Amino acid sequence: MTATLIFYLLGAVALVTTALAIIQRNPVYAVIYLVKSIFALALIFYLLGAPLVAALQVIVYAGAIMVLFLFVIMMLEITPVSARKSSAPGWLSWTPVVLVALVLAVMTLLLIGLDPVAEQGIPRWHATPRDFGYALFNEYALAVKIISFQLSFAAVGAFHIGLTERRRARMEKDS
Amino acid sequence: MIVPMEHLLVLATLLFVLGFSCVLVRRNLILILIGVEIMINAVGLVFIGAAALWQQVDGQIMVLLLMAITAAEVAIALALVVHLHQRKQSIDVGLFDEMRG
Amino acid sequence: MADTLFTVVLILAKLALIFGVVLFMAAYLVLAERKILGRMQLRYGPNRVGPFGLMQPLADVIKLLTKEDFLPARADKWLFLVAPGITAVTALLVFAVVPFGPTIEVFGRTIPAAVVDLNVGVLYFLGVSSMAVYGVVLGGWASCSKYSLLGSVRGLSQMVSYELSLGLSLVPVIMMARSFSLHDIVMAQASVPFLLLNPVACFVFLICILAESNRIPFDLPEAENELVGGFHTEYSGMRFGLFFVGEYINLVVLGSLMTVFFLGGWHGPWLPPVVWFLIKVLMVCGLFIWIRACLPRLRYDQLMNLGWKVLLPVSLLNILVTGAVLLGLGL
Amino acid sequence: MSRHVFRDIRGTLQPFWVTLRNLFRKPVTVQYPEQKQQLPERYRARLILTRDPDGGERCVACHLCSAACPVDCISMQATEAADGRRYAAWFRINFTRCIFCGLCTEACPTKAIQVTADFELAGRDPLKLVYEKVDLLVDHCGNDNSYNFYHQTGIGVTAPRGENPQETKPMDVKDLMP
Repeated sequence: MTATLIFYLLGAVALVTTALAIIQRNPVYAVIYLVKSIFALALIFYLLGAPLVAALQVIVYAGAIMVLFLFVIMMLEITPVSARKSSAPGWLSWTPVVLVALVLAVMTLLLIGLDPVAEQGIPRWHATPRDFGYALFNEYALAVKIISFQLSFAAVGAFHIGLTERRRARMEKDS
Repeated sequence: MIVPMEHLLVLATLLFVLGFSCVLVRRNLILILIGVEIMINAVGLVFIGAAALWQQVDGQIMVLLLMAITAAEVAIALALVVHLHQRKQSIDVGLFDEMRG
Repeated sequence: MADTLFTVVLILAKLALIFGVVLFMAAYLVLAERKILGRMQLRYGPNRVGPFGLMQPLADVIKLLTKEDFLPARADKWLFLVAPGITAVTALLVFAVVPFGPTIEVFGRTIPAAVVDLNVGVLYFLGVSSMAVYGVVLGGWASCSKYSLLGSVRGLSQMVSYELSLGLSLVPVIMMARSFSLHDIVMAQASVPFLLLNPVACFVFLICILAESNRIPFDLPEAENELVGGFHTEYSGMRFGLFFVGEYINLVVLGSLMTVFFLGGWHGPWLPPVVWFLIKVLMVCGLFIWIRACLPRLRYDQLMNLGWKVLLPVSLLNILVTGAVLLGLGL
Repeated sequence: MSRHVFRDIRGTLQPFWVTLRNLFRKPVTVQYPEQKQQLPERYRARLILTRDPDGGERCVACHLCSAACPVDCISMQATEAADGRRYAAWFRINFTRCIFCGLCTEACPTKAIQVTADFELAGRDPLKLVYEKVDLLVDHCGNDNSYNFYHQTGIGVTAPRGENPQETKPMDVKDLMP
């Protein structure tokens, strides 16, 4: 009972903070609201029996990805003053959003209506880190390898894009 | 029993729509990327719910892999944002439409 | 019902106790640091307020509280006011999972000597300490000052880089203890502390927590002689005090985590467990102060090179070797 | 390369030993209000106006000290006695501005303004640090007991120009016709 109540509370928090995040003019505020939303989601994950993923959600999303966003915002020198000047979106651009939202709403309703499992409640269940680790490195070993390759490609790619013209020229001269 | 699966699906859908509208409506490159993050989060929520529903860890592992992919995506995307900012001194998507036919 | 009430009261009592002890320790660590640094530089340190300067923390608090709470004109007001709180609160939050003694018997019930004995305690610590960077970053950004911005950009990249090695240096510990719970990790060190079993991980962890707590030789975000105080340049009064106290709470917390992960927690002969825990924490804090007296600040590129080119490979290699050894021993 | 590694390791560990050794040494700090430091004899601090061996004021109000003063803390009003001897009607030093540089003593031709070793000039009221002639004038000769400016030079000319013996009258330039 308590868990159900907390779930709805957290769901409301996640929705409100996400909504606030997307209407902010100031990207720093958007990031902060999103961090709050991520926290709420992480707690929902914990309620749904995924403590490890909840912790990783905070460490990876809030601790690394959002910080990366902040880093770029600061590198681009968006100060509190200049952030207030950026433009607000026009009303016309909301039309595709409404259409897509309608499509998604219909899809979800159909899914809920047609799928017999959807009506049953999510049982109380807890995945230990040990189960998680066994499954990750036995059944999904290949996926882990592919993902790690992808991460290293991303690192190389980000390094290449991040090079300025001057440094690239210098590196070519050296080689 | 914590909560019906339907409610979780509705929550995830709402979050997804919010992220999607952010991507479509906002002109700021950084906010568009934030919209992508919101959508990925919503998908992760469904995965976790499914894992709990069927009491198997596969869904949670998918979320972990999703996080790794997101980290890679964000690294590349933000590097691109910095690169674009160096070229135009702005991160408004409206300025980067030279390939318009 | 009575059971729930009892649990709530117990948790509140433990919270109050820990809150009091940690704040007290943080306040007197400031004094201890000033005294020890002074003696190491052939000075006396503060000795005016009270006998041996023992009332100095009180005087500092009064001074900070009565100062003007200054808000820069172009600053982002809301974030500027919130940021110092984030630093202090995240540091305090970590202490929720730190076990400072073996399980205790109260009214016939066995309870862990920590606020909570979380089964993902290590991940909780990593998660909350990765939040600490927000205080530094938002404080610097909201001040709308060049020095603050530079300081917070530095702090951000430094803390993110060292977070990685910090997490990886804990993986061997988790492998050896076979648990994420801090209580289990301490129990696994009943005979030999992990410091002796895996000194490389301990060394990497020590360097990383030095960097995490923004102390010399890694105090680039503050760097008072190049950045005029870095991210807290524009802060005054109790808001600066919160940043300051947060740093020392962080010191206590990281010292106790060092104790838990590598120094065998409360295990020790003769003395009661809590006393052993306290002694070990104070020893780690003393080491931090000693390091501050000895080493100069690193240059920024040296800092990044150390983090990415030395600590990261070393900790990865250490995980590999530890795993191989554990596998070879058939554990 | 290997030499540098050893040097670096030594350089990292050595400070730990030095600071540990210092921890058990006696601090060199002088606990100021209780213990007073023995100041050097020629310490430059608070300024005084000295008298000549005969007990008269040395100051001749030449304004050289106030001209030399980099922070403009010295001011005075010159006047003449009946016998033509110049002296300061009032003499004022603002010690809230004085930086104890001692340039005024270098400039002084009569050795009137001199420095003392008294540096304790703190106070809550800044106006109390504006010293008048009464506060500045002492009844000793400072660090030169023999020098008396007017004995070297004599008091100035009392009679109008050209009226003294062995003197011709000054020429009237307007009057110089060919």
